[in-house]
Amino acid sequence: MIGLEVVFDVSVAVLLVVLALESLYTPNLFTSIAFFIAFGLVMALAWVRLQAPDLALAEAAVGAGLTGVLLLDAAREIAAVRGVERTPRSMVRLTSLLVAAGVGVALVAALLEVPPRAAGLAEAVREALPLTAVEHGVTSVLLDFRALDTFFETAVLLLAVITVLVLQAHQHVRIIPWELSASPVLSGLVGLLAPVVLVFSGYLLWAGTHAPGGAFQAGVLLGAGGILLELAGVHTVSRLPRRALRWLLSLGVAGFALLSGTLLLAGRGLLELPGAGARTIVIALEIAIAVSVALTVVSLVVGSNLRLEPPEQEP
Amino acid sequence: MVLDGLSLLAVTAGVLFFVSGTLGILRFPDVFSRLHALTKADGLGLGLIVLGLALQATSLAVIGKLALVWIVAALSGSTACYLMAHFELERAQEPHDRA
Amino acid sequence: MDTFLTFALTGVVLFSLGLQEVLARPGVLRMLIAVNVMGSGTLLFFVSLAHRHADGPDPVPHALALTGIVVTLAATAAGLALARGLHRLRAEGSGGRVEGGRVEGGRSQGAGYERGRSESGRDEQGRADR
Amino acid sequence: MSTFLVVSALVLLATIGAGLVRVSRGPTAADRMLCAQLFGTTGVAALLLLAEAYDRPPLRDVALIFAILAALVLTVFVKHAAIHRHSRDGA
Repeated sequence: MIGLEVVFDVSVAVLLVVLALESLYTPNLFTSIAFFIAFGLVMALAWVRLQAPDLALAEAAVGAGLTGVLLLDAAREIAAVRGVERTPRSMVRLTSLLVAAGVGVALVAALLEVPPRAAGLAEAVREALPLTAVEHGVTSVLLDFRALDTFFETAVLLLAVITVLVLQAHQHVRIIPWELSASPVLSGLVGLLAPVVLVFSGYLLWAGTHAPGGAFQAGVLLGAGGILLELAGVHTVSRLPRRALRWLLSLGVAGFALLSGTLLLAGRGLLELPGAGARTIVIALEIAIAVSVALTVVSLVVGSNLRLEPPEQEP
Repeated sequence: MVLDGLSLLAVTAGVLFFVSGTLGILRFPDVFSRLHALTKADGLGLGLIVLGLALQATSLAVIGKLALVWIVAALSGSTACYLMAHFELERAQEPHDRA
Repeated sequence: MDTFLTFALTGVVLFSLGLQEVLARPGVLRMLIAVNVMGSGTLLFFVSLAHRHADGPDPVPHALALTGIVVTLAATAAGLALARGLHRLRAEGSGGRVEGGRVEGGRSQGAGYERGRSESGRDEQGRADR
Repeated sequence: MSTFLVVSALVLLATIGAGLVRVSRGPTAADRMLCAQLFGTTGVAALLLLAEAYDRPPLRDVALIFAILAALVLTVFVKHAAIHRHSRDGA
């Protein structure tokens, strides 16, 4: 009798592979994006099976939502949507198949070498958890043990959003109005959803101190809410003064930089949090990260479509 | 015990509605009827599953969150259905010269 | 087959599939989708390694994978913005038509999209429905 | 009880698999996108079932995010289609 768990795992795995195949090899790019969105949803289920609820939260918002939104938006503009896309030459295809198959075989060989049971760092984290400012393992890794990684992650996000905004600033083409032409039903939905999103992302931020959740999940969700508002024509982020937007986008990096500078001046190690007040510091950092992640997400999606001039009327 | 039975019944019914919704999108002939099958059946299915789970819930907070999930899903589902149907209807009324 | 092995193998398969597509495909959007699939495969492999304990998973790979998801989003957005910028530049520079048939249509962005569509007789947006 | 809930979630997973046929067959763009939306609702239900079966409350949060993001994706899709039509009509 095969266990129920195994059936579940294998179903999720098979669905993932099928969805990946479909989204990679469907000739029609639009269908491919639809499959990719479904792929993100099933990825979230895979994270659930791997007991990684933090990742499931992030994937539900990013993989299944925001990446799909970005792709749909770009596909609208770029002409290579179908037909015009060239199929690869058979030589290229053969080589790529061989390379990919070789890498795959090597990885499987490596996988077979991996011991099926390993201690990892779970024990170490659990032991050190009382020493940190928070009670949730993933959050303590992100903002305490490995805060340096998170520092640089916020810097990467800032870099990406700078890329998008700079590119947008140098476009002289007509920018298509981004919001949906006024639909009362949509505005109604946004009106109802926006407060839910706001409260819920606050809840996720708070939950991060002791349960799955945290700055990134909260920020991404808040960003999704901001995008919904922009779509309904309620301009929040795109109406922000440029200077304020810049500051808010760099709030996460600035927070980390300020903290590490202060700590270094105080004679402590880089990002070595003081025992007293560590919790306050971590929560303040989380809020800063969540705000800049949210604005980054909105800018990444809407930024490529921002209007340079005051809104022009739809034809 | 009675509660367990009711909850079992509601969840089963909900799953059946999901199955029938999927049958609908696979078998129905045009996009409007598929839209109808999908959003109505799934909306009801989710409602029944939420009801079944709420009967099992141990705290009010869990019931509240289940209700919130259901409300949000119902709102976005019906809006999605409306927007899609509107979109398809407008498209169907366009001149067909380019098709 | 436990959960670890199932998802680690899935991760390997996803990575290889994505890699093949990245190497073979000329289209930018396809390539970004493929890179995303590769990334998902990598994270799946990595996080399944964290699932090898009897008593609860290892939070360190979870934290790193969380970083990975958010950074992938940012990288995808930057890549798409670059692709769109390139597309606009080409459309402007050529006044409409670019060799290779990749970019068509002039300054009006809707045009290229539209023309691409009517040239391929595929069923995008449901032409076949009528 | 929890076995029953997991089996129910598995059935929902199977309906997602079956729905894939409609995504790939289309024929209209609405069909494809709507299936992505359908996976959202079905995923929400499956997550709620799993949250109860394995006693993992955070999965309810994941379900809520699914529901919210499904609305966003669909809205962007409709916008994309509407603008596309505007640019065609306007040209």
